[in-house]
Amino acid sequence: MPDLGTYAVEVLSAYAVSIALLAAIVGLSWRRYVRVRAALERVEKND
Amino acid sequence: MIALLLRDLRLAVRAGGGFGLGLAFFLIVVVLVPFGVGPETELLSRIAPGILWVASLLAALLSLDRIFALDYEDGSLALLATSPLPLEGVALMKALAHWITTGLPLTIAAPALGFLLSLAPEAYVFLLLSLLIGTPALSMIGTFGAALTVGLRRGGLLLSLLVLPLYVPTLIFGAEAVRRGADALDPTGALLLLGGITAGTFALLPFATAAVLRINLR
Amino acid sequence: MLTVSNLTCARGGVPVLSGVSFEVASGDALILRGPNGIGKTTLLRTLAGLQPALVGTVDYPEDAGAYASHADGIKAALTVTENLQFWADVYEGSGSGRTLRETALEAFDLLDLHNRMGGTLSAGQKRRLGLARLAVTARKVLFLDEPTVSLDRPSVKLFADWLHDHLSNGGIAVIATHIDLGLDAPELDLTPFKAALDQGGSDEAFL
Amino acid sequence: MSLWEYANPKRFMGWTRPVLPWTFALAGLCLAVGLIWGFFFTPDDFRQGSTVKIIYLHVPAALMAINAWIMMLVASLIWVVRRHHVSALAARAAAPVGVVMTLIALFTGGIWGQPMWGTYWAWDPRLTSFLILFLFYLGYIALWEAIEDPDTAADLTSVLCMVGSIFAILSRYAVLFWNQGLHQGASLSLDAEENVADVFWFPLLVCIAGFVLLFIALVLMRTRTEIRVRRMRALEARMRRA
Repeated sequence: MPDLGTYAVEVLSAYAVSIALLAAIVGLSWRRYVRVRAALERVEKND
Repeated sequence: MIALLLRDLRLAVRAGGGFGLGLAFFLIVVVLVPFGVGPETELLSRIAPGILWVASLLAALLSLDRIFALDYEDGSLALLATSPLPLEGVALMKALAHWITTGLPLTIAAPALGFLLSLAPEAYVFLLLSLLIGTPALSMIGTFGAALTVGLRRGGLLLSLLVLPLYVPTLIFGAEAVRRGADALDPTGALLLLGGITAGTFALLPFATAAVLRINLR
Repeated sequence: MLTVSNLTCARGGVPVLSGVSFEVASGDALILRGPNGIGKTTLLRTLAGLQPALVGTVDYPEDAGAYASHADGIKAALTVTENLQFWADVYEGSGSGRTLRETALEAFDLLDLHNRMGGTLSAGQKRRLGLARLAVTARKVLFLDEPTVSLDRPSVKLFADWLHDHLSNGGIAVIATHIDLGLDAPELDLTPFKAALDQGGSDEAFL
Repeated sequence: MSLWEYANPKRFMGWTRPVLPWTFALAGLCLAVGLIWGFFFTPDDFRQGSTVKIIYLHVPAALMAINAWIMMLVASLIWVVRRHHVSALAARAAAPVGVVMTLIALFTGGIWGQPMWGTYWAWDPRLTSFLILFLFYLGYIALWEAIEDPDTAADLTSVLCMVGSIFAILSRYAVLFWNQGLHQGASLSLDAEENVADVFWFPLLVCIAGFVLLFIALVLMRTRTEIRVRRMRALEARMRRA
């Protein structure tokens, strides 16, 4: 762990929030991707 | 096209609220601000240009959704679209009618309210000028937004969300002109830019509005 | 002369009618028939130019068409005369608007009502005013969507008479209606033109 | 075969399927390398101290926030001119990603500004412009969500995107005009490119590559979802009519 000096909280929270936001958009996109794929498969099977 | 303008103005007068409501809203916002920020004259006079501009912007926003909604509901918008009037002209006249019923009264009433906020005496002429130049742009941009949301059941809130970001440049230049006037600086630059925005919106947005109306009437 | 050839029209991106072709000569009318939802309104809107045709062409002299929808576009806060005058101005610029307006008021028996506010009219009276609008437009080619809804028998007679005059002056009318107007006009049943399932909707690329 | 063929929904689904996992893997790799390199193995700036490490998030996110909007504008133009469905859906798919990028840029910008301005939020022209961009994104997404018919929604949002782009540029200049007096000097500003030494520059490049790849991967994935939603809609419409 590098020494972050006086601004440790700022730097760490910037990283934490950014990575959380990226993870959130990836996670949400993925969840919707899987759900829609499953729903489409159901519709196609009914054809 | 003049017939459309006259009809809309006549409707606004007869239906009531056309002129009055926006003005009353403007007055109330301006009266409420001192209750919020405190009664110091110095502070109020410093923020008066911004308050007056933001309040007139909100007052103009208030009546936007009526620009096309009524005509859309009773079918006259479809009839207008099949009439010899170009839809671009319809858009322009609608914006003009909106300006005459809201922007113009706001401009005329603003100095009186500036007095309530102890606006610097040098700024009054620029307040009038900037509102006179800037409010038509607010109406034209708003007409575009109203056209975008015309077919939607609850378009009112969405309309504000779409239109407010588009209002940013107008607000900045308008309020800046008044502020510079109040600080005895030269506001010509801000007024010129404001005029440029108004000219640009009136040159381009009627076409965008007409395109959007055609899509919504399909 | 109104010529429609191989027309496909869509509602909400889904084609409802396809391969519609017909001709209407000056002085003739065409009555559209078919069950509810077959696409009469869609066809009329396409003919009037409110929505683009997916395939095919519609041809009639430019600036000759007028459209009357279910809604009459009457302003409640304007008088009957003002409502009509507005449309006369829109279609004319100005000029002979006044005489046109008088004849239209007379033709649809609105003279007694001319100072009433649009909002105080009954449904049938509103409809008559909406039809009178067609008279002041002075357009030759009319696209009428259920023009007789909420009209009583004498009013239907008024409208039929006016339409007869219009046609004998070289006008054209395409009418979607369920009642007999007493016109000697050919009928077009739209049922055979119902678009097939796989016929090029806007979402075809996704199938 | 014309390039446009790749934009046919079926073909698009075909070629993105193998491409998608690789894009994600590459994006993850670049992000991991760039961020770890930047966070652990770069020195502090002699003036900004350790806050300089925020650069590896702030600059790529800000770049992508703007580029996402530009991509949406191009996609909207393609939809209006050539009416390629995938193009419109890609624009829709990119908007939420753009929002996230804008949020990251805003948040890290505020944190980065704290040591310099003594406050988390200052109406710095650059930050303010991103705030306005954020509002534009919100309006765009809200319009997509509000309209039932997908083609109408694509048309209207395209027009909004084009008009919005003009006003976004106008706002950028208006904001500069509005706050020119308070603008920071280059050495302290958020304008990183002007005064970045090589030690910071290389990991930054890797991070930018990572953000670009992540953006592409997310847009591809979300576009695939949107295409499937449209396909489902189309199939259900057929079933109802049959």
